[in-house]
Amino acid sequence: MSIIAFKDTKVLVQGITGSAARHHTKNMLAYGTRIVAGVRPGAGGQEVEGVPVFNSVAEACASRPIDASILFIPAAGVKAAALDAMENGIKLVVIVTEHVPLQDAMAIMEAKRRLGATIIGPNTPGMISPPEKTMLGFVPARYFRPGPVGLASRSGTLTYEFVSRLTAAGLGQSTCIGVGGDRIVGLRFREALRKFQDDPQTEAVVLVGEIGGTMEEEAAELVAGGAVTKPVVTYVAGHTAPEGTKVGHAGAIVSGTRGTMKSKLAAFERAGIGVALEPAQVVKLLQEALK
Amino acid sequence: MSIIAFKDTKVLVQGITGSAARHHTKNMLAYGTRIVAGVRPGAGGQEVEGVPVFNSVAEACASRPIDASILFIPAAGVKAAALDAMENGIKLVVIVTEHVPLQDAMAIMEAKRRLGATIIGPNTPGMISPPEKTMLGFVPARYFRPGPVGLASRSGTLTYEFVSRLTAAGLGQSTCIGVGGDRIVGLRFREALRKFQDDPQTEAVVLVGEIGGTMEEEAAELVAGGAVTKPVVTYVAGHTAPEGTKVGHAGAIVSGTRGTMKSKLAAFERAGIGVALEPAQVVKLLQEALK
Amino acid sequence: MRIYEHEAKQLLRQAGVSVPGSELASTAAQAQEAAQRLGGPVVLKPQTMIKARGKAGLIAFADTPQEAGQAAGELLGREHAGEKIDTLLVEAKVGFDQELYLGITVDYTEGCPVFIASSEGGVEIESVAQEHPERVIKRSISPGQGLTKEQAGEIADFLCPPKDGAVDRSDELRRIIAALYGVYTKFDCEMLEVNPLVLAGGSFLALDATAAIDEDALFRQAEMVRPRGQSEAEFELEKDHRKRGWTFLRMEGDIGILSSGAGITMAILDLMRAGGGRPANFLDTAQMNRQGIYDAFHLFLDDPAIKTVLVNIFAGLNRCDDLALGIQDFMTEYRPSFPVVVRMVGNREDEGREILRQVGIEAIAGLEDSVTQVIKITESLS
Amino acid sequence: MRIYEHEAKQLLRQAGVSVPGSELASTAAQAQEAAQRLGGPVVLKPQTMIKARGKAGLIAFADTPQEAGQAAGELLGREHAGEKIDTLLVEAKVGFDQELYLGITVDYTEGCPVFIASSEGGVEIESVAQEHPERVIKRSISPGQGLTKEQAGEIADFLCPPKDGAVDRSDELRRIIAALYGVYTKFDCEMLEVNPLVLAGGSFLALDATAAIDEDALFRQAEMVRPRGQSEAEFELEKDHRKRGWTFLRMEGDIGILSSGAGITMAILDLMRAGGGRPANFLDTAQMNRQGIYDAFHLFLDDPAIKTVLVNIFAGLNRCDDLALGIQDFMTEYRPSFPVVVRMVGNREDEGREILRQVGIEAIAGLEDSVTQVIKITESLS
Repeated sequence: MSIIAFKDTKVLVQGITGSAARHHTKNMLAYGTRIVAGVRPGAGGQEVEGVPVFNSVAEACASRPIDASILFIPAAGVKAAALDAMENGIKLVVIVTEHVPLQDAMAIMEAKRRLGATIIGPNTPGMISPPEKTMLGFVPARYFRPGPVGLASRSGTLTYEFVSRLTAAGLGQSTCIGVGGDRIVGLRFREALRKFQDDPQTEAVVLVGEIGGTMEEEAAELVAGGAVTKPVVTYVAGHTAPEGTKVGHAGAIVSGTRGTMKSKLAAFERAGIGVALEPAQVVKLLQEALK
Repeated sequence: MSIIAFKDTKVLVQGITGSAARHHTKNMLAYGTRIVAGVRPGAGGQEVEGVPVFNSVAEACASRPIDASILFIPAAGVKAAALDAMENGIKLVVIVTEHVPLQDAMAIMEAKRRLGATIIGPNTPGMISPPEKTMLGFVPARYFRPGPVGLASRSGTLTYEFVSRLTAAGLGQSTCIGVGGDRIVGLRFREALRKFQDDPQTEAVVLVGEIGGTMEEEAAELVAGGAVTKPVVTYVAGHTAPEGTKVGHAGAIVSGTRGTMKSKLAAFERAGIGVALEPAQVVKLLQEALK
Repeated sequence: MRIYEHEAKQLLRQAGVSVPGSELASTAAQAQEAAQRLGGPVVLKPQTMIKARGKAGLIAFADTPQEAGQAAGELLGREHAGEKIDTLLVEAKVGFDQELYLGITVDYTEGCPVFIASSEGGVEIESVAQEHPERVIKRSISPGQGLTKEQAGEIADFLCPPKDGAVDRSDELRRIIAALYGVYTKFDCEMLEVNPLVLAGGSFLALDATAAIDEDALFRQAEMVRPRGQSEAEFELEKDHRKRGWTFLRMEGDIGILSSGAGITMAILDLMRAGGGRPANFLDTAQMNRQGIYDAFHLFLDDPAIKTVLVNIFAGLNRCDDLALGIQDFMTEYRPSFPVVVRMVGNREDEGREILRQVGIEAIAGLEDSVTQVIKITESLS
Repeated sequence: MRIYEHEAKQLLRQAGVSVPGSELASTAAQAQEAAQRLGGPVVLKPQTMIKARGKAGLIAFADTPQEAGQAAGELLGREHAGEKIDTLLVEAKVGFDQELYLGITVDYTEGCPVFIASSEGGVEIESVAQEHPERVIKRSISPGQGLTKEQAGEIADFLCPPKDGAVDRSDELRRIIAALYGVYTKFDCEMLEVNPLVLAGGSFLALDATAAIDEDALFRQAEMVRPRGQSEAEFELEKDHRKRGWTFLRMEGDIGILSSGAGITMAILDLMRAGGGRPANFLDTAQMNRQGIYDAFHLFLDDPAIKTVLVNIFAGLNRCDDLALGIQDFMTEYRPSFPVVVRMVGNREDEGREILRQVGIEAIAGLEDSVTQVIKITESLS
């Protein structure tokens, strides 16, 4: 099994008529994702890659069951689109868009809590569940294989780098999630960890972190508290970055006491989590953990 | 009679549900304007001051005959709204909005030429035809009376100032038009003059100009060419403004040889047009002309 | 995008939070004049993104205008941490009894705003939070609901606990707390901090303020960005005017003009120049009302060159009595040293005249008459 | 809103119109270094809104870097017409055979753009139009249709009439004319002027450029406005990068890094530092393609501290052969002095390797290997 998205997850594409949306809709369909509808105000009645287009989320939801939505919407419109999806009962929303305003992100997160939805992103390449042949996003699917490793990553490019190494080493994946590069994201490492813990197929988890933010510390605290018993391997990019410089994603400002590499490594150590200092060690640590 | 808008001109209000639009719709109806429909996407089926609201200009036009439209639309949406009106066959469009981008204004003017429409504005309080009890805009109607004077003005506030003086002196108006304070406007002095020349009720014309631009010069050339035989009286605000300073409406940048006060006054002189140097002279010059 | 102290303070002032009187200066002479106008001792603060200006020795105090000029000369042009100091905020020095901290930031984990307040102001909040956590209060805010009245009340009571015999300042604090949150959301702030908020002469003043605007939201905060070729001081003024819908141009003369509409204002300038008067400005305001006319009067308040002010009201769509009340508000509050001549006609003219009489102004009906009158008075003052 | 010469030139350059090599400088030392890098005589031009800088004596020429530093020292800090000179454009001095004028403005009467061109460049177009109207061509443009091919052709032929025996430059001129109109519409210009466009060494260069952006359109031209607290030079750089979707941060080291994605780039920095190398930059680009990788290489071209460049390509969604062509384009055109190490895996890897071999690069498959390799080469160069 996988987490979050499955073989029978019925997916809506918001903003489906844009050129990137069309392209990725085609790729997702080819991978096996069950895209059942698209939305674009004014384009109701059209088809994109054989998927029927509706004028509104409400219309699409009235016509057929929908479990998840992926947004291909410019930053200024993301808040309205995400709220629209959640208020129409959609419980999983993937937001790939970058540069969503902070206050819009906060409004989305409040709606998520209120309506019990899961948000992936903003600013993510999305997620993929290889055993379920389901992808919501645009990761290079050819590198992914079904298997026992769950992965959550703050970086898209590092995900591909690691997954290609895992696959080459014979370690397939249960689900891989880009949690998003923004300062405020929906699904965080701690939620991903809880879900991987509950998923029978996942035998070990890889977390790919970055300097800045506190997602790594929160994950470590969860493991230290005993809520996660499966082996966890981490890699954190930016461990040689000079303090006080702003590198990487928007939020990666190294300052204060939490969010620094020191704080993250200390938290992992307290939780007994294996830390790969170089990419190559991730595979080794996993192989040991899965022995 | 009047020019441009008449007793039976059927008027559409675009953006009718905004608070300013509601207020002015009420005033226009009270004055006698035949407002037959309003447009606001998503508000179709509602009513504003008893006027039915439609989702689109096309819907409104399909339901009843419409001759003119007045836009209460924010600057960023003016181009689309004006084009929408003209492409649905509406031949008179009043644009009150300020700060319409230049390239949008140019696109509107091209459409106007292509579709044979008349545009009043942008950045105008609109127009009023007292003999026809029709107002498209928001001039203070209580100062206007039916009569023989046609007036076209680049300034709203000066229009009120002059009209109150005309009315006090027993000189009513056939039609008064705010041509708009922007650098690019639709109906210019020369077109207004041609229409006043053809209107049997209009016996004399007042043009209220400003430094900058070349509208005054164009009008003078039309008169000098013999196309206008009715008496024309002008007032031009800003005749003591220092050269090179930017005052007044956006376009009033005094530079070069045309557009200066000198150029305007010389053009009026060549055309034999009476120029009031002080507001009080306008009434006197008119009274003489109408003797 | 961090904004400058003076910008942050302007946002606060517009939201009804008091700040000390101040002016921007980019030369020593301007600083000296500003100090002169402000009267009394001043503080000179570089408007830069440099943090902890005080520690870096970049804040100067001056007791006299001469000292202010001198101190400004020493600060201007200095470079610090890669930034050149080219603009100073010259601000009235304020003595105070108490310093508080108020700030709003983001809880990135939960994805919601957090209000942080402390009875210890004027120092770094992080160190207070570590050493004396009991002196800090934090409240998470629901973006949908906004800061609730209860939360504002809790924070206010924490900062100034109701005491027997002491003045209850809780209402004013609640208002300030709510105003801060209003600014935070309206301007897409990532962070907004007043440190310190001081109690001075019985009421609260924001002595320093910092704000950062979310760069991803700049597309809807266009007024926060400065056109090229404009100094910070010019930008600042223009931004304020633009927000109010004003076009204001200061000229050489001594007669201030307060009128609505570009055309009529130009006509007034023409009449005035023709009559030998020297107009001090061009002003084109949008539609006027009581608050607008009251606000516009402030353009002349700090301008020593203004000898008289001419107000022109043609109430076609608005009402004379409403505008007269705005004039009354201003005259009563400020008792300006310049005589004010008012031309007023239009809706509810008689009621307006009656209101103006209460502040000793007899309105004139004729435009030309009013111009003649203001020129005469101005000449008599020379 | 007028923009600076260097900004106008940047818009032109991005649209494919050549401009002389140049750098911004805000200190004499920077100007000297810039002149050093540019090589040969330079022109120093204040980036201000001052018109007719030449007549005002505000443009300086320098034959050597030392002279450039000295001239910059004299210009910087000067005040003229109320503006302080704080930034100079240091530009390679260009000898030329012919000066043309190209401009687009608005016909306010008709409400349409007008293209104006003249065979007399380098002087005021108004005086040419008055004194020699036969040397000026004007074409009204339909906003809907845009500048037509026929119009561009007419203008080009007017400027450089086809002559027997002479080189036909008409195609290049047409392209430039069309590019100008593209910039004019894309950036909501009120006015765009290249005066002069010169013929130098057989091709056309924009020697000076002026543009004004419609302030009413700034809501959709957000990238034209500069955040507070940023110098013009920083803004300029960041704007370019933001437009391309790049986050670029120059650091102290000597190994340039060209990679896509923040996470993998940080990982490369980590690996490099751990191995004793000194990364010169952080770069996060959006999705890469042939043009993008070619453009990104320019980041290292004028940087004397760069000893080597490491390229990392993981072609998951894109293709190795496409990216390899971009590298080939760059290597062939510029023959850079720095060795380039390429790590490349992914789609069409073999085809990509073959292309790189043609420019003498043997791609490496392992990320760690590539980092080790580039460090070794860098050390061997010290």
